[in-house]
Amino acid sequence: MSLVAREVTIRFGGVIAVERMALEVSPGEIVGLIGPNGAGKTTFINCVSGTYRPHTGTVRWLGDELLGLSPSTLLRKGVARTFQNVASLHDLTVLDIAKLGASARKDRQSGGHLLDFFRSDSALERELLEQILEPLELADVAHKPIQTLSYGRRKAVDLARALAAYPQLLLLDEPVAGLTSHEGMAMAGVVRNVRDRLGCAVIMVEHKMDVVMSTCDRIVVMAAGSKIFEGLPAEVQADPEVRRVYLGEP
Amino acid sequence: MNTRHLVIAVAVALLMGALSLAFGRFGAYMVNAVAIAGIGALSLNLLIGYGGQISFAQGALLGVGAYTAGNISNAGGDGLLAILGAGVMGAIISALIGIPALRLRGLYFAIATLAAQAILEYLFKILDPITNGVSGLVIRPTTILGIPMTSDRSLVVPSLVILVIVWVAVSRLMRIDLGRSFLVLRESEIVAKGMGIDVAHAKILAFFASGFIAGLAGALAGFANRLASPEAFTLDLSADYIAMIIIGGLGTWTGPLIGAAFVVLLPEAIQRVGEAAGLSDILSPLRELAFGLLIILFLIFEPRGLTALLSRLKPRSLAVPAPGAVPATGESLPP
Amino acid sequence: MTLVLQLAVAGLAIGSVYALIAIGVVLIYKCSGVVNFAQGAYAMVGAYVSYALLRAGLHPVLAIIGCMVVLGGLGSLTERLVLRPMLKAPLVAVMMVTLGLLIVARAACLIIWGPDQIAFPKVFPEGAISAAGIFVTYNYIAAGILALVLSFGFLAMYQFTRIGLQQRCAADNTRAALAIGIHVSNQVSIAWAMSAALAGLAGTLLATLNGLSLDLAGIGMIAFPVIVVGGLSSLFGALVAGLLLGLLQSFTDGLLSPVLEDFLREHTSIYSVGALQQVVPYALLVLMLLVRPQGLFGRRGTERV
Amino acid sequence: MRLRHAAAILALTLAGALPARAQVSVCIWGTITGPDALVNGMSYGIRDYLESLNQTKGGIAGQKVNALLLDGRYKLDEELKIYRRCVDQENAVFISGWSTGSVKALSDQITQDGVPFITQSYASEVLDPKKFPYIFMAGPTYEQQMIIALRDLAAKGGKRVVIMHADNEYGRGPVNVIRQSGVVNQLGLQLVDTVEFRYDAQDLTAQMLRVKSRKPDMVYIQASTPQAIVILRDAAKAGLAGKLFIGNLYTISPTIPEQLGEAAEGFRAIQAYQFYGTDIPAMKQIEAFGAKAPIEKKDMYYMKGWMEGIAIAAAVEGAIKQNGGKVPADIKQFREAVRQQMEAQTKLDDGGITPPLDFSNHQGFVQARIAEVNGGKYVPVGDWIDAR
Repeated sequence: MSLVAREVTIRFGGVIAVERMALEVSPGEIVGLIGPNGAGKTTFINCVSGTYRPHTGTVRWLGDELLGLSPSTLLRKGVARTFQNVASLHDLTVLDIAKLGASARKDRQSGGHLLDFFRSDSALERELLEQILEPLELADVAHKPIQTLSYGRRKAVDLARALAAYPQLLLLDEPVAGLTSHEGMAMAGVVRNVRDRLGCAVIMVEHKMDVVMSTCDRIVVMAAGSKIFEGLPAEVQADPEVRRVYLGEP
Repeated sequence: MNTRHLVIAVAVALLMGALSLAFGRFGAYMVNAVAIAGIGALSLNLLIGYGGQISFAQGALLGVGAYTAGNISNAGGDGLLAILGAGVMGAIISALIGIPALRLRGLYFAIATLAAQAILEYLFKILDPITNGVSGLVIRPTTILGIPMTSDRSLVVPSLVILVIVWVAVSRLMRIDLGRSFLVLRESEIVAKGMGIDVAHAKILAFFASGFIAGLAGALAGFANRLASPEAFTLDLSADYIAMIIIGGLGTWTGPLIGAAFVVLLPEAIQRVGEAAGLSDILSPLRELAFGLLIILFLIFEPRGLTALLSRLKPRSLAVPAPGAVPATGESLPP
Repeated sequence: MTLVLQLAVAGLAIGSVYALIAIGVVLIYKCSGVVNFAQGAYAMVGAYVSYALLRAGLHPVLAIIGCMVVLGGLGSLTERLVLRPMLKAPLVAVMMVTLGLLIVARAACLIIWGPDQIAFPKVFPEGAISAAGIFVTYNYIAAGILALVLSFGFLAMYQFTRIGLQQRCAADNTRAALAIGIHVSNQVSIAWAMSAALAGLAGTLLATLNGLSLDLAGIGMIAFPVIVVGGLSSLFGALVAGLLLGLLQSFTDGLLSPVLEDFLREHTSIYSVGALQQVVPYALLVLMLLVRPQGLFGRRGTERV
Repeated sequence: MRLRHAAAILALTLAGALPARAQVSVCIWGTITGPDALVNGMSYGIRDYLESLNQTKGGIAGQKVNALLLDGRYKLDEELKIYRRCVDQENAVFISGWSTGSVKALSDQITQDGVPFITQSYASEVLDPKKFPYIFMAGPTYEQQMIIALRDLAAKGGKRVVIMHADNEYGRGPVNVIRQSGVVNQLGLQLVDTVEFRYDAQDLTAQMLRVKSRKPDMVYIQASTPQAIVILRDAAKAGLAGKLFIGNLYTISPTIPEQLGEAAEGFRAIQAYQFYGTDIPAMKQIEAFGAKAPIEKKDMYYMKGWMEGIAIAAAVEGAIKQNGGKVPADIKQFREAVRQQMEAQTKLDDGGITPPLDFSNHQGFVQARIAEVNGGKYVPVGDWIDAR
């Protein structure tokens, strides 16, 4: 196991959002994180990605403790994430965003900003176009400001940014929410594709069951801040407890 | 490097140089004033327009530059060394001012910069050994690379050269990761953080870069006036610079220079027109009135500034969409 | 001791005027999120309007009421004409537009009333009380008390009356206020009107103490340290912090500066600490922002992100 | 296109700015608006005298004079800009400039440009015919004014002196000179405190309480009329009598008793020029001029300006006559000639405003007396004395 989270607990005021959550993910594995609204899925992702600081627990990545590190440090350690809602970054182009993502890569960090000033980045541009934007069908809009793109494409840009860092652990927060089912399936394809190419571990929070079922290797179900079930997609679908909690069946 | 920006910047500088030759010493003085204001406005635009950090301490930062350059030059240092020294000192002080920005945001930080301005102004007045107190530091004519800068005309050259360098450098800055992270920072710190941008690092660097440029402008202003006086670097000056970048167009590439030219030349234009119209007696208040009204009208009716206005007048303009060109909604400006 | 008492009286008198100004700034901020640099302009214009009304022969009470009415009108007019079109504008633009208002107001007064200081007509009886070695003119007592009474009166109104309730509601939660049928944009106008009227009164009182000139507008800047120290969203905080800063400035001028200067002249080549009282409020502001950003009476989480 | 547009605007602005060249141009910058505006009578005085020459004599030596009055607003950058305009665009043959700060900042450039300059500041540092051959002054320096007051106190047996001054060069410069010269002690007096205040201060109550606690026998004010008004008003609040205070010659405006009434009674100030309305020949000229045009400020400063106008006109006239009645074609030459003519005046009659002027040492004259506010009017309380 490369990601091992144990006993992760975080409270907001008196409300316990995540309680003693545990999760393990191996490289190359796509784990789906599902559960009803308010189950603590995104909060858990936020803890792993450094946005929130849990009160207790450990999250180890290849043996290193991740808790307490800032998102920028995590990104440099190979942990990237996407967001539920795409940010309104009007002025930047698709390529700009991808470059920002790539800036966390180790090979891009030597020399610092002063060197950047005089360094051509056309090689990087080519690489990003071929490796990241092309598969995401963003190459044709690479030089457009993202405000001109549709919602679906903006979500793809957000994913492109995370992928440009060539992450080893990718945290996806509802990657297909708000997309048409066609776009959603395409996105799911991309995620699998990326996993195959980079061999990275993926945790995916998602509500759309068809996407989850067809994409994930394993599924973890959360409710009220805790893990209530873990198993293969087929097992999850078959479990009565999950059906009761999550699908509202008696 | 964006060659188009470089070509435009050099062309503008050559034009300004030609104007300074055509209109005598006063013309040279005004061209110099525009160039210096342009450099200062570029620096503030970097901070506010691109980085989203509102600062009312720009006037004092120019002062830091002027005093530093004056002291270095008076001690026998070459003018170029003095200018660079002023940049470094401006950068350091600016970064210090920026430290509270790591904890404070938006309005609170803006008010904190008011305090920075007030405290720096006070220091100018009492730190006699460095600033010569309220009397102001008289700056003897400097030499740049051995060439004496005794006249207003000779000073136009370094000012324009620095203007071009700064202008192009800012354009380049917005095309590297650091500049891009400024833009993200401007939109939302939370997003920036989530995207893995080191917010504190980026913020301090924004202040550092902006302060460096402000220091250069201050040094040039000191050389032009041959005096660094606390009266010259007040909150009014800070407000003037904010007016420049807003009137020119916040977060645009050409805006700062257009705004600077406008704010520097407008009072003089009103003055001359008013004199010709026989309004000498109430000209000063009229100038103020026009300035204030223009700020208000611009903000209400053309919040994207002269840049937008001019490009609308001339659809096929030279308007270069800056990396951070402000969108039509105006919502992407700093909160 | 008499010096301390005397300084305290002077500080409280000027501090109560600061409070009036700062309350106006907080009021506008609570209601519309705008930080008004033009509050000093309202004070200055108010003083000139009072002056004009007094010169026209009005009874001082009527003149002051008249001034507050005129300023109230100006305040709501500003809101309608200038601030409302800028609802979605960025913070820096809003700050700048109020600075523009300040410039315009100064220029207008300069054109109408000229650059020279003007002696303000006597509003309060001349003379002074002298007790226990303290010497206080009626002017000071009257201005100080009037400012304090009005500040408290205003706070009471804000707390206990229907319009105060609507104001608080609109300021607290715009959407909820709309839902229960409060006309929020009217409330914003009213807030601007009240704020300008208070500033007009403050300006008039200041003019009775200090005479009338364009420099009166400078009083507006003190509002920023005051509101940060008091807490950006607390009217009561503005009152307390206004008095506090008035006292602090007075003691700085009367006690701290002389001692400091005596010391410096004795031991160093520095001979003046300059206008130390001008930076003391800002030093306090910085300290407050670092230690307790929400101010003395502010609530956490009021920061706009 | 846009840049061409901007360039066109710039060009128009500057072209529109080019003046119609008058043959003889005198540039006066004062504080028409700004913190010192109350004492700006001298700027109007110079302009009006030159204007009166245009009206009565067709100008100077038959040449119309262009007397340009500009507003420096007591702002250094504005003043520095105006100076360049006067030297370069207006081709001024004589300049009258305002603030102490600007005169000191420009002193080297004035020499370099070779333009005769009369300063409204009495800063002793720029009064140096060798170092600053083009800078002239008409009256006792600030330091000399202060010494008159100090001597007066010593003569009356007082001891404790407090000096109050504004926080700018005008305020601090002369006070520093006095402090360092030790003249206070030499006169057997004691400088118990110096109090600096903001020149645009509105409230000085606390400072006055500080002054009160020093128990002074005399408080000298190195500031101008607007600040003196604040000081005297707040002195009354603190229970200090007006007679404790004495100000330099920029505190002798009738506005002070007008605005302060009782609080100004007993206040004294240094007088160096005859008051407006005194029965002297110059007054007749002024009244004749005033019959046709309104006089902006009817005070001593206007008289001072009128006197300076007389001096400027005399020097310019001399230079033109020297050149055979024609204006020298080269402005540099003209300015140099005017400077020499100015220095050559040793007994210039200014119609009784001052004793005969002697500019060979660049100072004109150095006598003064003390005047006191009595019954709402300034009344001389001593004889004219030589202030050297």
